[in-house]
Amino acid sequence: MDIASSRNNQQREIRLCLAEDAWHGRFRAMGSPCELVCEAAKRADALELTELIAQEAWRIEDKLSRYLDGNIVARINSADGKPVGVDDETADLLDFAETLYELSERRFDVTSGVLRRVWQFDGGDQVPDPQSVRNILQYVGWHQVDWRRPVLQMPRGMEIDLGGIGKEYAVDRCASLIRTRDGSPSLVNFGGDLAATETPRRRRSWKVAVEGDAPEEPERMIDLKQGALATSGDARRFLMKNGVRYGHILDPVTGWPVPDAPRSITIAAQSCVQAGMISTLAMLKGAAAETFLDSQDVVSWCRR
Amino acid sequence: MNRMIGLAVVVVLLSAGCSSMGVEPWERDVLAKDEMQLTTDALEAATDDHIYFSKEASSGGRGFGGGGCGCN
Amino acid sequence: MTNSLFIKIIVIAWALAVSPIAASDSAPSTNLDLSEHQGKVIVVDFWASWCVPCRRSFPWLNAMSEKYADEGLLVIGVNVDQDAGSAAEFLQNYPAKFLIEYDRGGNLAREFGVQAMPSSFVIGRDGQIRAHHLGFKVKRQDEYEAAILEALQQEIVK
Amino acid sequence: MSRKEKQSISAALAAATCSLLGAGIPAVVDAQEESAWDFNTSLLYYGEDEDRVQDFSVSAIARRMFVDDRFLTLGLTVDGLTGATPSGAIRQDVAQTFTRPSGNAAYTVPVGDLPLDDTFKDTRVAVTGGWQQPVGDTSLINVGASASREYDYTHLGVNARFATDFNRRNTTLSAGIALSIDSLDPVGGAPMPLTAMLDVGDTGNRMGDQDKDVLDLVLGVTQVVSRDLVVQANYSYSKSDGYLTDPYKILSVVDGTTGDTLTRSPTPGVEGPSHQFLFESRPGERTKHSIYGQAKYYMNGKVLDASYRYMTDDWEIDSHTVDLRYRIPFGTDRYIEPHLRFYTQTEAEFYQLSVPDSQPLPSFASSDYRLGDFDAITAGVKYGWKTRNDNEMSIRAEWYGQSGTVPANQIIGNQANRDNYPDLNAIIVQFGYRF
Repeated sequence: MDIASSRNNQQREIRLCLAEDAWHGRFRAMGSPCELVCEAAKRADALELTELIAQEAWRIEDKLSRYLDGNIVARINSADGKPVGVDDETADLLDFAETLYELSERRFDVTSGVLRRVWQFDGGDQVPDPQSVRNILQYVGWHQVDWRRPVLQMPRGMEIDLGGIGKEYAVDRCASLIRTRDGSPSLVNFGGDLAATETPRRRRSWKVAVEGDAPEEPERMIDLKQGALATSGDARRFLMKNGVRYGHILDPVTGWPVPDAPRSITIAAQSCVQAGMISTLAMLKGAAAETFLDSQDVVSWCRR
Repeated sequence: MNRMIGLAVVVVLLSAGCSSMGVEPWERDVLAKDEMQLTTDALEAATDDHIYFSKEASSGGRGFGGGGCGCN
Repeated sequence: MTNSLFIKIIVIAWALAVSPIAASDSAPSTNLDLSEHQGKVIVVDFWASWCVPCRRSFPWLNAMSEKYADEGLLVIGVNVDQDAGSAAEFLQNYPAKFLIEYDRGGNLAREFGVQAMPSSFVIGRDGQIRAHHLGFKVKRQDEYEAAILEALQQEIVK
Repeated sequence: MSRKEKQSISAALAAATCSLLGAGIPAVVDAQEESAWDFNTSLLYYGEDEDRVQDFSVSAIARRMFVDDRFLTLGLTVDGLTGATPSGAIRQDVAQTFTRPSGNAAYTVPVGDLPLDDTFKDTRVAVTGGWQQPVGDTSLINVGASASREYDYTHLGVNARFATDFNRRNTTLSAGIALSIDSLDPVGGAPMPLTAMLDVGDTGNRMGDQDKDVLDLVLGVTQVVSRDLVVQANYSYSKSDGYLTDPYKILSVVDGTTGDTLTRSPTPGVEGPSHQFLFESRPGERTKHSIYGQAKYYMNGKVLDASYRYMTDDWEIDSHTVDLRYRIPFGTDRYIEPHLRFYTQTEAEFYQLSVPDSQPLPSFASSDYRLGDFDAITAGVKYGWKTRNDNEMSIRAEWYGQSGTVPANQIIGNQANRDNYPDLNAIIVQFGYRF
């Protein structure tokens, strides 16, 4: 769910092809392959919608990427303890992040990105020593942030990363852009997080394949008529040491991976943001993920 | 051509002579009044420009020359 | 304009306002006595009834004044109108929930080196100018607010 | 944690998501701002004496203010023109018959009368649009477009202007450019220059559509001199290219000794001109330079607005214009504003009252009174007041008079006994309402 920027603007190109009765507009944004599946009759309409959402995805990427200089995230992260005023859209995202921090009992934390300095989930065995985790933990914790809309101030050394919300947010923004344009039924899919603008007309439902974690595992086919899907968990991102598998979901309270987290959770919800947040919250529950999901009124698929 | 240079010199002199003139920012109460704007009524100015453009051989000066014919 | 010049200006303003000699002077610089508010962060906002962006700035100044009052923010709107009537009329239309002072002769405005209307100066708890801005743009409110918050958090440098 | 509490997480999440996505990218709106649109409207009557041109015009400018001093301006003017206008032919001691510009009919001017072309009837619709916004703290940019349409004339234009303040905003330098592309489609087709007016139905000398391009450049400086005085100086350059001739204007061909217009006979059975007339001809280029100075001076509530313009061009027309307005307030929200304007111009080098048959035909010739040597005076008064709901109304009434002279060396024989220059008297009444 990181927003990795494609700094090279030449990568910002759009491809469009017709397959299975629908237009597929493809581009890359936020480190993921992005796709618009669209039932438009004309190629020009499909292209226009793809361009519309690609521009929006790239706009959000440029705004929230922690790899780009000069954007609002960079201004906050380089403020060196000074207050920074933010625009309305960023303020909305920060308000949302604050709500999630409270709902998750401090487990969902946009300041936890600095833990990446000691945790590198590359499939290797580089588990950090407990002292370095403790050292970095002083820079983690939304409660240390003074957020008074529209001004944010946090102690020197802390960083925020809105990448955990950004992709789902972009999916929902793009879907609603298409709806306000009265575009043909479309499915917005950014790297597996997706939303349907409405029920498709040429078939009963949108067929969504959720990849298996391992090559031998079958894809899971989901019929989506309306709403959105989001998946948390990535089987490729883990560390293995002394037979212990460390998943990439980090608990910002302990600084260590959440024990016994499912390998992946897919959630269906009204919006992609909701789906993504519930799946992330469930992941953070670790062994209690399924119990948590059962208590929530959501459609979920959980893989262990 | 000489006449053109003459005009340019006049404009430059006017602007050069001005650098020390003026008022303090808090002394603009009178200048801020509607009736002290260089064009107080854009519509009246446009009407006049159009009438005189149609009836005389000169036009513009204040702003652009104005287009359209509406001649005779 | 450099910060040090501002410091000097503030010192002058203070001296004129605070010292008994200045107070009995026939031409005091201003009625504004900043020393009363020592230790607070003060936003000094120069405004005039005839200034259009000033109308936009008042709701924001009101909001700041309320939001940060507990943390020691004091907003002072310095009116530079020549006649009290127009200022009063303006205040009826755009009510101020902060302190209004009057600077008829523009002495204080001159000492602050005011370049345009409105002009806002954020004075730190130590009496130094921490930030200032010319004009008022709604789209830059967040920057202005960040500057105030920054000043509020600065410790007095001894 | 009870099941109920846990369920509230997804409910709380739904609410938070709603406020995140529902907002979209909100426009920053400031409720304290004054009303976003304002309108400036006017009704105008312009009428010339002796049944010459009458014009009724309705105009409106709507301005929308956006956050932080950005403005959209839209304008609309609808004009209805009727009446007659001097054709350029001279008076005669006999009646004169002319072919109408359309070439489809003829009309006759009585003995001794100034020949007027009475077919003049037109509706003009003009629209403008503009955008203005600050650039940085001290500069301003304006861009705009304009278009107008009348039955024989179409105008399209674009313009841009940049202004920047110096010296604590006491000095403003500005530069502007405007381009316009106009096209003419005269009734009956544009006549070939300096060809004869032909019989009704004979279109042998008519051409198709014509174009005209105009480039305008303006450089200006505005200076605040004191608390009560602001002055402006502009230099303007204007270059016109293309068809600058008036397709409806003609010249009388006269006897080199008597000065009387030569007669001709229409083809038998066909209506046609009784005398010899040529369609006028102007150069295809014109370059104008002007300087303009304006001062506004505030005197205890009264405002003097004085301006002067000098224009010179390569048609050898020089003009001077002085415009004076003096606004006198009375009561709390009323004012009266006398207005005086003086104008004088020299004639174009190719201006000539008539074409003597004894001399070779020049390349360019026009007897259009507007290219002659004349003086004009405008005198009027405007009265303005504020309505109860703080809107502004105004009415102005003005008299405009032109009085010209034909150079003595152009007057031939009997022409000396006639009134050669078509003097003009007009009144202007305009009602304005701003809200």
